[in-house]
Amino acid sequence: MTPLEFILAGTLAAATPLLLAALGELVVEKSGVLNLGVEGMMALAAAVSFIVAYETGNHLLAFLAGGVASMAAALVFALPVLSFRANQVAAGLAVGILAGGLSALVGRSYESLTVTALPKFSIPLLTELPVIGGVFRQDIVVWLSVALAFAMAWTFKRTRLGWTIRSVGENPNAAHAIGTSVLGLRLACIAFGGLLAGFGGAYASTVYTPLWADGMIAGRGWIAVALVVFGTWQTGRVAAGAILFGALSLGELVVQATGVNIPSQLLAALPYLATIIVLGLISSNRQRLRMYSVASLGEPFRR
Amino acid sequence: QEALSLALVTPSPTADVGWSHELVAGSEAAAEAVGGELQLLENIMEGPDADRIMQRAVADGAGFVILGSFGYMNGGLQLARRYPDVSILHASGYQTAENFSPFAAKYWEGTYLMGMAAAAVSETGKIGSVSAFAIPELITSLNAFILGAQAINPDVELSVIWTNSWFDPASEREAAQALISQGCDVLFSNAQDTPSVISVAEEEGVYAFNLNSSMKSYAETKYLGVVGTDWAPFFTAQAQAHLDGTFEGANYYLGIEDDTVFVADWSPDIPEDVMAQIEETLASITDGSFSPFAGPLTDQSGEERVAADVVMTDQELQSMDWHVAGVTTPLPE
Amino acid sequence: MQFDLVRRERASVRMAVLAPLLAIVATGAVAWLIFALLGRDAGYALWVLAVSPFTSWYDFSEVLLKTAPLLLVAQGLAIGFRARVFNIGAEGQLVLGAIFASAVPVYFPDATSPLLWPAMMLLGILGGALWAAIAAFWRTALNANEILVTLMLSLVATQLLNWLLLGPWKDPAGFNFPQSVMFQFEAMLPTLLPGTRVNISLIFAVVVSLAAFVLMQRSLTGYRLVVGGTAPKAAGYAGFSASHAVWLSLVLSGAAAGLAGAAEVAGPLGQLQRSVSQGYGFAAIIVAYLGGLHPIGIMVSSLLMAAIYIGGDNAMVSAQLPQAAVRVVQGLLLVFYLIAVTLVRYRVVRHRSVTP
Amino acid sequence: MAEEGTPLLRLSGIAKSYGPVQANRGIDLTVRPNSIHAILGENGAGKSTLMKMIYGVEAPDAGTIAWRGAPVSPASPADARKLGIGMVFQHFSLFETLTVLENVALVVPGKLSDLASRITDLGREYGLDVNPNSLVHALSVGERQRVEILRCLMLDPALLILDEPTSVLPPQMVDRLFVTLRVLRDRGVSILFISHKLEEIRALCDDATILRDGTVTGRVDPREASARELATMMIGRAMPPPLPAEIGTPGAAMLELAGLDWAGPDPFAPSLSNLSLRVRAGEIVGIAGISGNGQSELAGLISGETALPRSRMGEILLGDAPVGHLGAAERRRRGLAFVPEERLGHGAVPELSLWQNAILTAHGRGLVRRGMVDRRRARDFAKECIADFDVRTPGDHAEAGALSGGNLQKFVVGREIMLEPKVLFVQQPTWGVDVGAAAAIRRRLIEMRNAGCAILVISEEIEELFEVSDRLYVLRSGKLSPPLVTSDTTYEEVGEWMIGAAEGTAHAV
Ligand SMILES: Nc1ncnc2c1ncn2[C@@H]1O[C@H](COP(=O)(O)OP(=O)(O)OP(=O)(O)O)[C@@H](O)[C@H]1O
Ligand SMILES: Nc1ncnc2c1ncn2[C@@H]1O[C@H](COP(=O)(O)OP(=O)(O)OP(=O)(O)O)[C@@H](O)[C@H]1O
Ligand SMILES: [Mg+2]
Ligand SMILES: [Mg+2]
Repeated sequence: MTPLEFILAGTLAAATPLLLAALGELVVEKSGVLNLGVEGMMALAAAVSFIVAYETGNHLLAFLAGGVASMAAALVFALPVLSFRANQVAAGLAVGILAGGLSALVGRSYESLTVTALPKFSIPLLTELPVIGGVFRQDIVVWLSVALAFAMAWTFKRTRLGWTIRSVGENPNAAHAIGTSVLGLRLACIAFGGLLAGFGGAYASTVYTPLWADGMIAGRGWIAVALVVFGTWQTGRVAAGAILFGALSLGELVVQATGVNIPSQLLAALPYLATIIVLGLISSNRQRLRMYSVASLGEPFRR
Repeated sequence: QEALSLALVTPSPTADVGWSHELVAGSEAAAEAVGGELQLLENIMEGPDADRIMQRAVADGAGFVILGSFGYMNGGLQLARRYPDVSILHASGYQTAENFSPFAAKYWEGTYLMGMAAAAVSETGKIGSVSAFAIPELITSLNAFILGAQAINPDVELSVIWTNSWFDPASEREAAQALISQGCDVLFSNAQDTPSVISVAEEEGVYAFNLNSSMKSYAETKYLGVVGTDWAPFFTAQAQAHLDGTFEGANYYLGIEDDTVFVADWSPDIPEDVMAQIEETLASITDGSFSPFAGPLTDQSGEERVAADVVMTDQELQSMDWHVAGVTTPLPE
Repeated sequence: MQFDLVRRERASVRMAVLAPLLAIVATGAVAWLIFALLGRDAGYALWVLAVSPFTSWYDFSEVLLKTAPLLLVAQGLAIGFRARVFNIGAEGQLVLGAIFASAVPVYFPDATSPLLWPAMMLLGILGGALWAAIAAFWRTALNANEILVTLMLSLVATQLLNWLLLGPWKDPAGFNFPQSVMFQFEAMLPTLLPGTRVNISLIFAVVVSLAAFVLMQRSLTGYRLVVGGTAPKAAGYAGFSASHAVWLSLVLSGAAAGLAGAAEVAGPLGQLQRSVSQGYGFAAIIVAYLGGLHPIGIMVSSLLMAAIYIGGDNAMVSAQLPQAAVRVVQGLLLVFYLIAVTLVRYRVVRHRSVTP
Repeated sequence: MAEEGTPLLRLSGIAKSYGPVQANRGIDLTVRPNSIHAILGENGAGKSTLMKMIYGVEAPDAGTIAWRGAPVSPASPADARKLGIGMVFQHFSLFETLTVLENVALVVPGKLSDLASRITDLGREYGLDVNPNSLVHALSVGERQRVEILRCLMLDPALLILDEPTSVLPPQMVDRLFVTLRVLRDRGVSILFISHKLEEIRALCDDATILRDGTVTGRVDPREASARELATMMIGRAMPPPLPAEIGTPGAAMLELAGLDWAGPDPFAPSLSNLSLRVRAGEIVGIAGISGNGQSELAGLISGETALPRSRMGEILLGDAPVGHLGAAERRRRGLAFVPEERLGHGAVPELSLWQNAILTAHGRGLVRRGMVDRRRARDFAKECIADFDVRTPGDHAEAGALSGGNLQKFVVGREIMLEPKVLFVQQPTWGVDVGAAAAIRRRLIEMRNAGCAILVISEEIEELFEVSDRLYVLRSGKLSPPLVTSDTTYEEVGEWMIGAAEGTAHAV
């Protein structure tokens, strides 16, 4: 395996926690809500799903448990935000801190234990391809996540459900007037976003590493939030961004190992610097931003 | 006399394996040996809060305190000054006071032996290490590792990836895979408290070893061995000294000869002749007749740092900040 | 749960005072439950957490020590939050303040001038302000969301700190450990309360609070910020520049956080090290909201939050409560407060059923 | 179809309050099959609230709704639609980033390909043609209204509610809409038609129910009642006579647009091209046109909330000085005052008290000293404004958001007049304000003009512009018509400029 093959083969898996959480946040933001609690929600899910995987050995159960735990945290976010019109930034941070703290509490006696990861599936023929063959040897969750990205892109473009979510994000008052339950839909989106963030956390702790350690999400939740803006609220771009970040985090290590004399801290800071720069580039094109951004993002809805 | 109350402060959560785990095991053994009680304060971030927590523990009655991280040094020294009756052991530090003793393990004695084994089982001649922070303790263990490997195969090369974190399993895992992708077929998990590197090695079919606790259960077939630590004898002796009133501040640099460092769980794949050589070297390290850090030693740039017939002192080792030749990755500046 | 929120004619002062109290009571109840589930003596744990910090002079002095950075950072953040500029990267600005301040003793370890610590404080302010100014520039010139930029800059700041500590700034006599030299006496803040660790950064914090009060409650500048935050279009109509508000609130909050960072290294730390911030950047967000984004309220809430930290540490030692419990309590407190504070402007009425 | 005699819809005793505001109380209403029924009332009378309850958007506090004789309580618009009720809101509920087809599909079930062809067919049938694949943000207001109506018709409603449909249309398009509505009625659809324009109702409707202050004040056949009678029921007294127009001699040009061009960053907003106009001291100039044709962009540019690049500062002049590059504060310092369209959130901060809102634009008039707010002076200023302009409020401590629309409008207008501007620029001076207050505000404007102030008014209400202004321009698709002298022009001529007919490009509004 060459370093290039390594990056190609590893990128999708490295991107999967980011991709899942970012897709979840995308749905939430498309409905007009900004949830900054993703980091904590992922951590909580990582801990809970790890415990379930460790105790039962059942990955499906683990993912469900992680998803539900994170969804529960998302609902704690939804209460002040939807019912009490609270500031979404503050509520998201609060729930993030709360869920992060809970993850450390519940995961305390499972520190650094491991579970077996999911098996990888090879796509016959494609896996045999030179250089890029490794891309086609992934576990089921990776494939499902990629499929989910396509499904979501399709949903937003082609289905009534997608249009409804977009309409609520663009103009909740009008959506209310034509009979969409704005709060109900936002609640569903927040819950779904929580579920996906939870799957992302579960993937990190039960498949990718696969072990639980306090703080193991290590900023990936924040990257997921940034990715949504990075991708200007378009599913394809968000997914591409997640994959780019996956590649970047692996590339950093490869560069280090080849002995190039760049401070490793600079390499470690690279994804963040890249985000800052790309955010600037994207946002300065206001026309484009207006076309795809969510007009009511962050505004409480009062019916 | 009242039972001794011991307190252990650790920087990370106590896991099943790893640095904190061994400190806990050692402290528990010491507490039991002297009939005392152990209070465990885990996952304490270094800084002013740690200072207050130790203070609180002492105020609550702890008489013997073990500080499990370098970063507790300044707070620990102040504590020692304020409470002269309390005895304090401090991991990895360099400051000493009457009732304050730094201690550290000579991991390098063991990693040298592992290097020999690694060179013997490596087919590519490339070995790799995922390392936490570029501090002397880890630099010496890396240097000894490559020196040991060169003793078997002079052409061996060592690549290092620094994660700059004691704890980021995902990065550790990715780093291990990155090293494997570059052809490394033996991995050294240098001071990770998690078994991520070891697990990757097993999955990918390369050899691996680590420090502190045995992680053989994570790599049944590809485990090269462990450079373990056993703090029980040292802690017990010091706790007893405290009870006897003979505790004295000193710098303890403990190795195989002190029963603190040990090597175990050798892989059966190591060729017999090399294994014999390893045993021999182990014996000469234990009796002090051999040191890996005996000159001549050149650094990465080829400059001679230690002349022939000169042996680096403990103090030099405890502040070593350069890589010997054979390490391909530059040391972070 | 069917209810309607009906806007009050005016904000209720009574509820504004009551809301934090309600939040505290609710947090206490849920925390009690969680501690009990963890198998701890929940009542005792709660007592240690909430009351013990006020039961001894030593504990209380530690509360005051912790109050200073929280208060400094929170006052700065609250200014921005009222102008709806969400700086959530105070953590990074604090680190930069610490780095800038540390440059003095790192490069002049033997200097003995009495101007040493004042110079460090000024540099700290500069460092924090500069780091925040990057986000201000990104927002005003490139329209980039300051929430994400400040946050990403925080993560970058951590790496910058790591690099300095492992590289150029590490203590030459420090055995390659990631920390700077210990600062000389003149580089340390004078102690405020003899026999404790409380230093004059508490005075900085109080002075900054008073300044924030005058700025936000009395001056035209503060008025502009508030208008910009509550009704951005009205601010544009009045001719209050939005980018001016962004610059001002980010630079002020960055400066305050930078000062806090400088005071940490020149105070309880005595050197630059990796743990220079203990999560003050995030905790201060909670402090700012709990204080109702009002300078006086923040003085109270920072004391409360500091007490929770001290109480949490005590509870870990005395009641075997894991440290993560503090984060849980902080999160709960803010969630409940955000719910309770709605009642300041709204009344809850039962949903009226439709007569058939 | 309901049997003859059973009303299609009957409301009895409907009441609805929003906190202290009783929007509807004890309202009875009967809609016959095959009829166009007018709901007539001043702004704030409770018309929209009542319609929202029929359509299930709001729930009544008391009262019953009977549909074809059976009691119903629609809990959501979906329920109402199932019954056969459709509604077009005063503020459209269309989504700009979606296509016409997608907007329709949000409400109408069925396969998309079928929907597309039905949109085209129905459009042709009722004269409501629109391309189903256009993005809504590219449509004109008239086209959007067609989409709204089509969307309702596709559900085969028995009752169609139209909330002030004509307020967004120029006179010619109103006629076209009426043709469509009559066709609909003849095919069996009843229509609830909301308006406060008397003539329209007399021309179109079969029945009329008049609301005032949340209660029914009359039920008449509008074809038989006189406009005077209707007005009396609607506002509780006869219509006040229009002010006598006295023509003065205007002075020097105070505000001038010289070939102003503008394309903003918002791709959904119209751009302005080559606007030129001049307002002289002692005259009122009006800008007519349907909103959405560049009014808000123009208002931003004139007030200084949007500034031009320095290189083009000469496109806007205050007196002789180019000011295009200056911000709102600097222009105000040079004698410009501005009353925006939206009072809450734009002209005033809802969460702040009236005295604090006085500071918003009057801070330069001694309310602030050495950077600190002088509370006493600010309160004195606010009190004077409240007294002078008859603002009905508990006092200067009341929050702006707690004032009624008309009273807040009086406060905002008063505050700007108290700045003693050389140029006063007012957008929608009497929007949502009751007749008495509206007359008072118009009288103030004329007084200001007579005192030598240059006044520019943007309004959607042609009647208002004819009443106050000396000269008129019409803004359409970001372009200005030539100036029309009010006394020499007619509603029809202005209407033609509004739809572009006067330029020979008759289509597209
Ligand atoms: N959501 C709401 N909350 C509080 N008050 C409201 C709400 N909606 C309407 N009102 C108030 O109820 C009253 C009736 O409003 P409504 O919109 O029904 O009037 P309208 O007759 O449609 O007026 P217009 O001609 O301006 O459209 C007004 O005083 C209005 O301010
Ligand atoms: N959208 C709204 N939300 C909350 N309260 C509202 C809303 N609209 C109006 N109100 C309240 O309703 C009351 C009456 O407002 P409205 O503008 O309808 O008055 P009005 O009867 O039309 O008076 P005026 O003749 O002065 O316009 C005010 O107290 C206002 O606070
Ligand atoms: Mg009104
Ligand atoms: Mg209405």
